[in-house]
Amino acid sequence: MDLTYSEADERFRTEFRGWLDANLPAQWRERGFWAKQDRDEGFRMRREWEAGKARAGFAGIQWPTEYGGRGGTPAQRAIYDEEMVRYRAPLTVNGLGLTFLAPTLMVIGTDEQKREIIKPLLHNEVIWCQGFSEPNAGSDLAALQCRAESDGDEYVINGQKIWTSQAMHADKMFGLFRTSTEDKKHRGITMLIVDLRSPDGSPAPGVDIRPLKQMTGGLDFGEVFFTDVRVPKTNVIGVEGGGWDVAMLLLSFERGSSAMPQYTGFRRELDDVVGLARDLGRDRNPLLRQRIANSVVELECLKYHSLHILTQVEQGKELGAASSMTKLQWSETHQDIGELFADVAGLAHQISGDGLDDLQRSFLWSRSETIWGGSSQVQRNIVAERLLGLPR
Amino acid sequence: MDLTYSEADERFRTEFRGWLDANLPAQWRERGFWAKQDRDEGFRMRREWEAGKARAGFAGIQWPTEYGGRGGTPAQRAIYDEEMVRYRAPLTVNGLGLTFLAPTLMVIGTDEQKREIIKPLLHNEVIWCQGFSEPNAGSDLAALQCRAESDGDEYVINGQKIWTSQAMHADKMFGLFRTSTEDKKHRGITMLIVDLRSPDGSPAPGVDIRPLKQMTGGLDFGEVFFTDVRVPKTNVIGVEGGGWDVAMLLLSFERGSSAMPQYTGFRRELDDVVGLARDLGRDRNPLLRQRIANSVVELECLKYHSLHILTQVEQGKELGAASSMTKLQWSETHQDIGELFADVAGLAHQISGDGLDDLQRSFLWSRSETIWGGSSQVQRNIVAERLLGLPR
Amino acid sequence: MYFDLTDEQRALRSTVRDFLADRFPLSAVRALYDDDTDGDPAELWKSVGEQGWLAVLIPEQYDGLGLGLLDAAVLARCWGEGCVPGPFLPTLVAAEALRLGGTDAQKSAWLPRVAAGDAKVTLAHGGGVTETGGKLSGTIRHVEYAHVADALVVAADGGRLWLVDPHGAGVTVTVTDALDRSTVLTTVTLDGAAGEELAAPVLPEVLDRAAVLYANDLAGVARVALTRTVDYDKTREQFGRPVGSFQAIKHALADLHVAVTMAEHAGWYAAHALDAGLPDATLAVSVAKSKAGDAAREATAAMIQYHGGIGYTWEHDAHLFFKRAKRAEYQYGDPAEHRERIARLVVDGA
Amino acid sequence: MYFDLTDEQRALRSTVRDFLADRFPLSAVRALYDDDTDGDPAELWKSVGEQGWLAVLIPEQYDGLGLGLLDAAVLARCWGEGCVPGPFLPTLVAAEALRLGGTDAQKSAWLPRVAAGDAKVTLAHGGGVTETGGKLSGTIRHVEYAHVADALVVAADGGRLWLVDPHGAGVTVTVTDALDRSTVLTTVTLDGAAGEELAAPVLPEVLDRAAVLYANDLAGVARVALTRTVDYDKTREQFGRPVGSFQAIKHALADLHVAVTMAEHAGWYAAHALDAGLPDATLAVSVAKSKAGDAAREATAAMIQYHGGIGYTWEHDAHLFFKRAKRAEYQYGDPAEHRERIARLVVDGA
Repeated sequence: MDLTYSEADERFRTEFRGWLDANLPAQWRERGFWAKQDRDEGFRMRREWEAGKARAGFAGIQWPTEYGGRGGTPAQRAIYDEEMVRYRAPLTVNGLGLTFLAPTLMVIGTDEQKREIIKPLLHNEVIWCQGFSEPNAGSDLAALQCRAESDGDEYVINGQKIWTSQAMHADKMFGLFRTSTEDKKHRGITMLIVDLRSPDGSPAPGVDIRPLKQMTGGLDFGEVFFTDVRVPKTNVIGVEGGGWDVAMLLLSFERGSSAMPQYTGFRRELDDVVGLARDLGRDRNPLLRQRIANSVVELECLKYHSLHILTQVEQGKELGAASSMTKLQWSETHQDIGELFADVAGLAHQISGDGLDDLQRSFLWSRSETIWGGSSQVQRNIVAERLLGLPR
Repeated sequence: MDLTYSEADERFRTEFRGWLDANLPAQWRERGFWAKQDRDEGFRMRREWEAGKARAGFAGIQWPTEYGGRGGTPAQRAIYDEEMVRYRAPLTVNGLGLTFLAPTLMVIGTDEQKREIIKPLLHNEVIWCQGFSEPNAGSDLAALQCRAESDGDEYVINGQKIWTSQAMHADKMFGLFRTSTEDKKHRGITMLIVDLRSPDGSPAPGVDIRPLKQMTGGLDFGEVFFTDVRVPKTNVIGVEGGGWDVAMLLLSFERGSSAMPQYTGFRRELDDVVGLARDLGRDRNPLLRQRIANSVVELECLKYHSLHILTQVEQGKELGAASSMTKLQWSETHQDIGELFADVAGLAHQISGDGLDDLQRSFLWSRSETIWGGSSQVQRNIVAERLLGLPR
Repeated sequence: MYFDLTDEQRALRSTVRDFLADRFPLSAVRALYDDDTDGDPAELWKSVGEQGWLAVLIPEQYDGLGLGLLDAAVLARCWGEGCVPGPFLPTLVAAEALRLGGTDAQKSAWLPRVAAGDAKVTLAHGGGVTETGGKLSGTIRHVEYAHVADALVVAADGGRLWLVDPHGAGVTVTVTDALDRSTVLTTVTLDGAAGEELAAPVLPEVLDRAAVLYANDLAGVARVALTRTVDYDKTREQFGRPVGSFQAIKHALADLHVAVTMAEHAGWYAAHALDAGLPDATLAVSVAKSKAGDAAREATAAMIQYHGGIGYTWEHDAHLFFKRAKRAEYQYGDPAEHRERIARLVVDGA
Repeated sequence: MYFDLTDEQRALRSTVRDFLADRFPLSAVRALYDDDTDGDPAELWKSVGEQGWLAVLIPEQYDGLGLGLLDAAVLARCWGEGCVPGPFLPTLVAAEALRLGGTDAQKSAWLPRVAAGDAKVTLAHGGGVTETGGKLSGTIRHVEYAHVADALVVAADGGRLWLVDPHGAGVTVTVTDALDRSTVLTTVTLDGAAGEELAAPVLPEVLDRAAVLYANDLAGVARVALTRTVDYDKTREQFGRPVGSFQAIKHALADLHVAVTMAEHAGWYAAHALDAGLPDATLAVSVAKSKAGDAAREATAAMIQYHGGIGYTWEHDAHLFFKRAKRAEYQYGDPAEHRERIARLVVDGA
């Protein structure tokens, strides 16, 4: 065991903190700041700030320098994640591109795709969304139906995608489309790049993007409808009919990521709940104390687990399906913290505009976290079958 | 709503109490009395006492008088159950016969079977055990393998039964045996009566009965091995190959029984846990108070549920699979009370001979209650499929 | 021995269910979420008054039906089943305070009007309200529908109850923005407001009766949340099979069915226990409220989870149930508070 | 950054596992349940001494190995995995009291003997022991293996520690009958027994280190209970399918795998945190003990449930794991006590 970072890694931390101190506006760090911004304007501010961070060399921490990355270590990536949360720096606006698309292209993209996509993505010149889920294909991707029919050098896309994060702000989509209905279900799928916008920023012809309001009242997801949208065949990622394998490769990049950002964020959220309990004079309540402590236990375990995962990554070990454990641990724990907040606040948890809005939104939002990105039920299947070897 | 009993029912209660006051030895009602008795001697005492009770007319409360029963109402049966527990009267030694065999014979038994079996059973002249489970057929009765091969007027039985309650004291068994390996799994099964004892009380030829020690250290179950045991064909209950249907009929008699005895018994057990908390000065502990209260909630709900079931029975309504709910409610609640006892006692819950032995035994025993009689998993399947109509 | 609704109660339930489904279906509730009205659908209130359901607990001498709490519980459960908005339960509760504790004059003035649907009343309790010479001061939060009420019944320190005119001097009512928009929660601020005292300090009895009504509301919420989820999962397919055929989901729904059934039994029992004055009535109230709160919270959370992504959208009904369950869980004692009261009864013998 | 066992620690673990499986398999543990011996298998103790494992935490100057708590935790976990009996952990714990708080003379007298496997020591704490002029009186319950100990370390009121000769005047040791027979719990009664005081009141440090060792024992119990259940359910068939293919059971086992994995991480982290003097060491101790207690209780209960009837028999191993888990859950702080300590750290900032 050695939980210290190397000198080089700690130097990186110092350097990054220096940049954040100089470049992160103080009011951005205040609780509730982003909730008060206009949605589009907030997006623009974050997009620009993040591009500046990339220009300063604090993006793509682990990516090779040839792609505009920093060429850093897994530990530096973890430090970066930690500091971003610690500083309450804004979340990335291009997460799906950063986490999934770029690493996938580094492995199987054409030279042209690598050149034209990765760096502009890192600098937020192009915002990406992911088009996987459909109304009748949530956890079951093999069931997807949105068609891309071959027509000469192009595909013609018709159908619908749903639960598309950032749909309202994305310029392009990478998504799975059915290019054959004759092959076995998961063989007739192709990963394609689709332009969602005309040069003036309005939706491209045949593309209809609608926000999907959540129970929080927020609009973090959208639906995207395609009517005869034409896409050149050079937009295939991998090969036609190989979309399932590309998707598996793509999703595998989630595995290496530790849950340190979730740990740091949720611990801070828990601190806010503790503060609320103190404000309400309920911090001596033995039942609430047990519940608070239990959330601490689960979060600290998440931290230890993340350090272990980070070690595995640094040692170059195959993580297998461990990310399903990570997801279960953070999403279920976060949901418990939401319930704890409600129990601490009592009926006041219902009231907006009372300074509880961040915790209230988190409480509601945490209900979605056990559904998207592989529901808890799907994660448990994976843990049972792939980690424990139980029969299907 | 009317939760009062009729005058006739209340008269019955008075009468029964009078009999118990006069006939139940005071020391039998003391905590731990039965644990101190020699197992066989204790069985003999209970057997005789129960026979006396039957002779006095306090047995087969709801059975028609032609079978030696009292011809009473469902409410009187509930009152009987309640008073038995309230008086800490000893449990019946012939429960499987009383609950399952006799009601089944009343419906489908031959005249001879009705005459020769029911009344002697009620008077404990013959003690019955049930031979259903086998090592590879616990929840899955259709998989049973213990064979009964036809040979003229007889069957020849070979094989094994397990988890046989009262195996060490039973005179006869009613059980399921495979009379055909050619039919569909659950079609080749026949319900048979098997003599387990020779006239001198030793096991009948070819019958080997072994106790099965449980994690409590007790011997409530046994294994029964058959080697070429011959049984006349008149011992068939129902028809050859009809065992599955007979078993379903037989098990249906559990449905009508309310869980008032469990309610009364577990509430008293919970009172003992509360007393223990008081003795240990832990009754002000807010966490334990919540847990105690939660067990009260679940038990009171069990009471209300039992009153509802009783009403349904009195109205002659079909209960369907409601008994699965009842079983889940009482067995899971009892297990919680066991864990609560351990948390109240702390490390002392481990120590026998400290006056905790009854609670300790209950704590361990409750672990088996979610397995036998249809495991909680099987009960949930039944609730989901038969009560909620979810697809298989 | 008869533990069930009577034929009359069952018929009432059918009538109410049909009426509400017709007059105020969930689409109307959802519309309230997008509205900027006062959150009190006036037509619904009028029709409910016409049906005579506000009269359920009012004695016949005050033009009421003089029925029992169990009958009111039947109504409350229908309200929960439909996530029905409006000051119906609040008015029943506050009118109970008047019925049990009011002076003859107060009863004569208010109960016939409540019975006819002509007056809305609501209970303001749980704040630190002090009284000096008949003038009340203090702030009470989370008071339902005070902004449309014709009278407030205010609980002051010491347990005394006061009738207060919400439009009178020294009374300010502020509407707050609650997650659950099938109610309106307000803050009532009293600054030397005139109060007319009730004849008896009946707050504990009123709170018990309120707890039973809200427990039944919650049992209704829980049951419909579960039924809707079961129905959806019977047909929705994933991996080529109905979602409801997956055993993990079946077992979760089975456990919920047991819990919700127990909450339903407990809701009826508690109402009857108060009606019949059974010795375990107080215990039964706390059993019912804690069990219903737990069951509704779990059933509505499961409604979201087992609908998958759609269950999390604004357009789907799931959040209406979830938010109402979460709100009513804390009204008139949350599960932990009621369990502590059970402990006082069972452990302390208090 | 390296969060894992070192190669040496992994090699140690393999050696210990192989050794224990060979010398004291579960069949030997089960035999103890049917025995009337003193519950302390002498040959096992001798071999463990010969292996040098009792020397793990003893400084080199006292003929020990001078290794860290993490190394001892590796051993403790192997003990738990095999439900291994004997005063191994108790001796490690009491020797820590001597190492941390003993006088030079006490250390010289006892630590080399412990390291060599020549002395058994045990900690008696949690009773109401008073001291007058070096004489101790009081009763301490649930002391492990005092009946075979060569020395007792007794915690008296006020947190002072005393070395007591269990065979001396005024000392009575009574063996009690515990459900878990992979330990022996005794009652120690002191009636003016002579005590030799340690140099420093190190009880809090000793209790923390004990909590970490028992947390790792529990993590071992939990892991093997789970693995055995998974393996059994892979092959045992019901309704024509392996039991482990039923989704409800799969999901329950998956949740347990997450919980047990977290308990394992927490067990290592806490040991390392004490070794390295990390600022969150105290928090980590309580995280580890509460998480391991919960995980072991749940995993061993699941071991019974998901073995079906056989898991409930005396002949099956499940009850060995269940009873050990339940015993160690309450030693050195139960989960609720550790959670309250976490609350003191996190909520009160104490």
